[in-house]
Amino acid sequence: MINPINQAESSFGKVLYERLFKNKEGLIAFAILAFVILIIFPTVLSPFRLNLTGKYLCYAFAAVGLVMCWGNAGILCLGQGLFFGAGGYCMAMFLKLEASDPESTAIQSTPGIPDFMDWNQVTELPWFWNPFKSLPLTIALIITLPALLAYILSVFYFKGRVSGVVFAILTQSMVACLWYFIVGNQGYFGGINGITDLKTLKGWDIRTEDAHYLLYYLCCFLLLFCILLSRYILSTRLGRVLIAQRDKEMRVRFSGYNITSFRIFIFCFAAVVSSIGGAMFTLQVGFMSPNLIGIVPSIDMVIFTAVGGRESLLGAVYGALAVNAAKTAFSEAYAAQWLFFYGATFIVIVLYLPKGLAGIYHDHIKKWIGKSMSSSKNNDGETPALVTEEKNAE
Amino acid sequence: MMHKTNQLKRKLKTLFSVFFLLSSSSFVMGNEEFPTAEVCKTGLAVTDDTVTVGQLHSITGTMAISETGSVEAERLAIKQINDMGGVLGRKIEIIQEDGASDWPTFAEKSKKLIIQDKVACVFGCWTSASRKAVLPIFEKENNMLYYPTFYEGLEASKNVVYTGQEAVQQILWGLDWAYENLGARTFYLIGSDYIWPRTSNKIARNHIERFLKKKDSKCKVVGEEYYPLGHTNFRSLINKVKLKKPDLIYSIVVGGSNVAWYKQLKAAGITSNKYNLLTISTTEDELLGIGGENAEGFYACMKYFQSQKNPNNQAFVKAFKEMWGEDSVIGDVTQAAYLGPWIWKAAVEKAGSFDIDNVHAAHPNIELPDAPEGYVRVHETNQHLYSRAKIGKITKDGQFEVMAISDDLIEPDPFPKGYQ
Amino acid sequence: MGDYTFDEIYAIVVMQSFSGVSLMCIYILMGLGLYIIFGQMGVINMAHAEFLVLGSYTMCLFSKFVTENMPAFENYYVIFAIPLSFGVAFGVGYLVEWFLISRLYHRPLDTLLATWGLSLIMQQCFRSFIGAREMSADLPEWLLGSWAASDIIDIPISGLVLLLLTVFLIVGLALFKTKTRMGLRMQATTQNREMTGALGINTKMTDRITFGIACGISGIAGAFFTTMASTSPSAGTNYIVDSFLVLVVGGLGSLVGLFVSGGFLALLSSILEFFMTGSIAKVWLYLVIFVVLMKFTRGLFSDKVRS
Amino acid sequence: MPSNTDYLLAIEDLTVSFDGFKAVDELTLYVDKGELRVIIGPNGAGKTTVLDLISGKTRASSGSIRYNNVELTSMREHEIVRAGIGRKFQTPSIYEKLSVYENLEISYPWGRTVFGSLKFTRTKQVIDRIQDVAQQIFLSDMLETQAELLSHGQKQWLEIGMLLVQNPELIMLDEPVAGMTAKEREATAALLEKIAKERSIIIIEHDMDFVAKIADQVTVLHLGKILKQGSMDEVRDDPVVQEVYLGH
Repeated sequence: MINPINQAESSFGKVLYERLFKNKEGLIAFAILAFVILIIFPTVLSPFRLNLTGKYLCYAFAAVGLVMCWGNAGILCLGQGLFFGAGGYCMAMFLKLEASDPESTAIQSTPGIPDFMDWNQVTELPWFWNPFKSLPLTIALIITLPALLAYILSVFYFKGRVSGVVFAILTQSMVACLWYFIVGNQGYFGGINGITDLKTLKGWDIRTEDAHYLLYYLCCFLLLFCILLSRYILSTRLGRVLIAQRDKEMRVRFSGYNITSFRIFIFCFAAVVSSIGGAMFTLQVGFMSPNLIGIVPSIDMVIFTAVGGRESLLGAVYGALAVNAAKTAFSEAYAAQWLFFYGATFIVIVLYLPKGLAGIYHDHIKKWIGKSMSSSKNNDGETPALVTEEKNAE
Repeated sequence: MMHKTNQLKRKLKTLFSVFFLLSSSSFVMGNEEFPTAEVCKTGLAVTDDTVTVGQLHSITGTMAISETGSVEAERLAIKQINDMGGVLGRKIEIIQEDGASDWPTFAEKSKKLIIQDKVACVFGCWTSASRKAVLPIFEKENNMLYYPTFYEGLEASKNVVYTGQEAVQQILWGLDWAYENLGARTFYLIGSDYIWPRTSNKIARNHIERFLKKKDSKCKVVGEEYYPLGHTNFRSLINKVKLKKPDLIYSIVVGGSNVAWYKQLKAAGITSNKYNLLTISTTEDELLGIGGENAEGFYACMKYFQSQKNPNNQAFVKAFKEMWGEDSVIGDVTQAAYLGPWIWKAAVEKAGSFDIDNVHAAHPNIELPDAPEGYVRVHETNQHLYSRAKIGKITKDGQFEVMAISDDLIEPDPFPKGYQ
Repeated sequence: MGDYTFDEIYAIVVMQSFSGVSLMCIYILMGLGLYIIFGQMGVINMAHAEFLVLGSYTMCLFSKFVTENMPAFENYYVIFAIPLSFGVAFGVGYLVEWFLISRLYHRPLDTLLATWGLSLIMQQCFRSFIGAREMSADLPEWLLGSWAASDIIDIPISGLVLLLLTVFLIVGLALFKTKTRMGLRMQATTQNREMTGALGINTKMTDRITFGIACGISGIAGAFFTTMASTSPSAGTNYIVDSFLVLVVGGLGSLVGLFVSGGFLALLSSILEFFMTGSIAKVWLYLVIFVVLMKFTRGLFSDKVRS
Repeated sequence: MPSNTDYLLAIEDLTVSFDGFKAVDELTLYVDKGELRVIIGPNGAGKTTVLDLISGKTRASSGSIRYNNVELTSMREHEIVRAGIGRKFQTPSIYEKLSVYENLEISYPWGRTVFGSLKFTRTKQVIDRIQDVAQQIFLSDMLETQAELLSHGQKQWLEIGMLLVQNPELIMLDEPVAGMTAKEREATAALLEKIAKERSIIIIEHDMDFVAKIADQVTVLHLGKILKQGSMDEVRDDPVVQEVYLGH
């Protein structure tokens, strides 16, 4: 624990260090995660598996967002796929426009528009596709669109003090609504098929092995950045207020805080983080489909978070990696048993491991490490799991 | 079954070479006639005695209902091929992956099959969306997909063999038949909301408004509606249909929605003695869930019905039931899936090679004279099949009574001029 | 609508109204089980839709059993299938409460996740033990057709039966709650758990039975849904969002609200679906619901409780 | 529109009903600047509801509550707090996962907006203020202790301390000495007397000895109405009050 009395005088660098990592343990945990995803995975895994891992890491963005809004602020969002999809679709729309230049679409009755529009008798590019002609605008939209959506969808409900179960259900309906919207507007968004056959980003072929490596690293760095940003937010007063309002809503209100705006802020923040994940997903997988914004994938994102430990940012990454790796491994061998196992995971986590992997680390591994090293360090920092490398290495 | 004498010869040869190998205890491995180095130059999973192929369908999730039949048919065909000695003297081994009704999973698994397992080809996919998701991978990694489902067309990849009908093959002749035999002049087009029903209805609308209208100016489309997959409440739609009183309800409702659709039609008094309904999406598989009594007397346009009376079909149905149980039914797509391995086998043998480019080059004009549905032939350029369309009338026991068969083989035309 | 005669428009209005009423009944039946569970324990059962499907399967399997073994009863088995579906769903619900839900009171969000896990397991059970393909119950002919009130007007018989069933269930539930000992215990537990426990009522048993009854009612609803829609392992996904929305729009824990919201949603979707195509109607339906809930954040009817 | 008054808090004709049941019925009550007012009454008298109404937790059906002549009934909780009213709950309501220091810091009346709280830093001023308050509430040695480890009485103090950090002009305490030892009660009484010098206090309390020790004015509520108002002795001697409340 930092001595608050001395903190006021400490240097900027030290303050930043303490805010981001809290203590040495936090720094080590973060360094281990960075080492695992930046060094170990690329050296150990085949390009195909690495690309898969990159895909899993995209889900980790959504899981990090959920750690912020569910784990720390108590707002369970069963519709995180909405924001993941928003980012993914923005990126996909940009890439699709680039892939639909008049030469490669010469076979269509209207060359120069995406193929699915042509199949649906759309004869010119709809106006809302225009921003996606520019990469900077697209990136800006990846950040702002989900924030705006999250704001609109939450402001009235949070003002009306809708929370808990009801809000969770509403977010679920929202994601269903977006799904129907995309499916019903096949000519504008590609319908059930999604936006497929994406090829290049500013002329750079994203399907090659080299591109996959580069995108993987980009994804990792962005993820680590998002984690640090989230850490920073949690370390400020805002973070403490979020936790406080999760546990004692009324007390915080009577300390003069307008909880509504705090909730909206963190909900939007989580939305933006998820959206970045969605955009990275499109880049690495090469297409975007409404299947990723359905009810089921949204709940999957919650389970990644729950497995990792709902309050632990690093746990979220391990959770996303562990669950997805298990899913891939299981479904390659025992597809049917997988669902039993997966369903049971939900129940076991909730009943016996509400803190997930991070909880296992805290309650068991840390004690064991402490014993074996017999160090007298003061370890009360919130530090996520370091335990799952074996599970994730394939 | 097919090319039996050839197969027998080859089988004997294989047997002979095995004996030879064993007796001479030489270290020269492999297939003398088709050495591995010859038949596989691109590093596919081909050994001296085996060749590995991939199978990629949904075993879990919502699409498992539909795709199970295809999985079973492909397995049956592969088993039969193996019983006859395999392909180029090699037994076919299957790596099966589950697409889990999820398109990104399809993409992931197809990558795994192609890049990691290096399969010689893949039998799989069912929905358009899953095909679209894997297509870029097949094209980039250059592998071959045998795709069984009737679909919307607008595609002719050199890496896909389409063993089902594309939209034009299934629609035009059926509409003409309804025009002639059911006196259909007004049409109500209904579909599930995704690309196949929408494209099919677009073609149907064009055909009605441009071609049928020339024959009789009364021909017109009185309504066109789409409902999301899985939708179960069609009451409002049914009332709209009643208001318009079309001569023909043209239905492309798929999956679980089908059941609700037919049951509610019946409950609302829309039965075959008052209305005509022609579907291109309801097969024997779906009727299992719908119950024949709910759709009795309606028509379907397909290229295959389980009740077809030719001996090839009867043998096929018998073999299928022996392998997968007396209760199993065979729909149009199931039969098309069954053709996949046979076409691949024929192409590989014609090319004398498993390499994708050679197989691709061998595809045009491959014939299966004794397929269950009747004679089929691969198109000269676009890797679709020439086939005959058939009209079936739904019977109470969930089967079809074949009413008409097109005289000519219908040419597959995935980019139909005048229908886009 | 200029092309139509007055009779036709009249007929359509009648039929469309009846469709609306049927839909309302469906919404109410979907929400009823959820409502009871939420009212009693404050948790949302995400596996709710699977209990509906469980009822459907009971009906299908029973129908198969009857047609194979006792063809004489073919026309009447439906009457026995309903209590049977109730029984099966009640039993499963009872066990689920015992082993799962009872450990999770005061953690409503966690219950959401745990019951979602349960729903995955139940789905896979259907798939593994009954089969991935769709099933259909052989319904007696009298339940299938329609009653032709005039040349154009056809009133579905299944719709009439649905209406009767809904009324019967609601009245039954109301009587049960107010007239039986068990019902009074349920109410008492809902209102003051500690006090009721102190009075010597076994609140745990009450919870278990309440949960079982809620699941049983869902089972009956599900059994009836086979007459109108499909039964497959993942059929529940078609119900899930709608049944939650019925509950939320009505205001959690209010039976009147459940009626009102069932009616509201049915009216809205009947109108929307009549004038636009299905997918877009669905989008608009949800959007309208969101806007309504933005105004009435506690639902249309909510119990005003002293905080 | 009621006329302006010199009172710090002026409650006039306040009514709230839950499904027809009037929990507070036409209540009129004035609190002076610097006054320490105790509200007593049997269970269900509407005491906590009055606090809920003042602090904005419950919305009034009719009537007005004015604080420094500002109408409170249409304001939201955090606005009322920012206007200068602090409130302590019946059961101690603190953040158990945070340390005593952090508990007090959250109440510090700076940076209570989203971006303000992002920028909030521990300046010397903040630290001094918190140490000062910790001293007053007898917890200056326990600043680093996690709040859930405190005794029940200490938790009550901590919550009072959280109010003090806010520096409100009016403090409302709901049963501040419940669950305290006799020694702690004495300390609390001393604390409250000290606090009362600078601000007004409304206290709800059951413990009559404690009330007698601290109260200037006592208001007795019964069925949502004021039964009696006056000094502790006057109230104690009133036969009606004895009948409904003390006599039991």
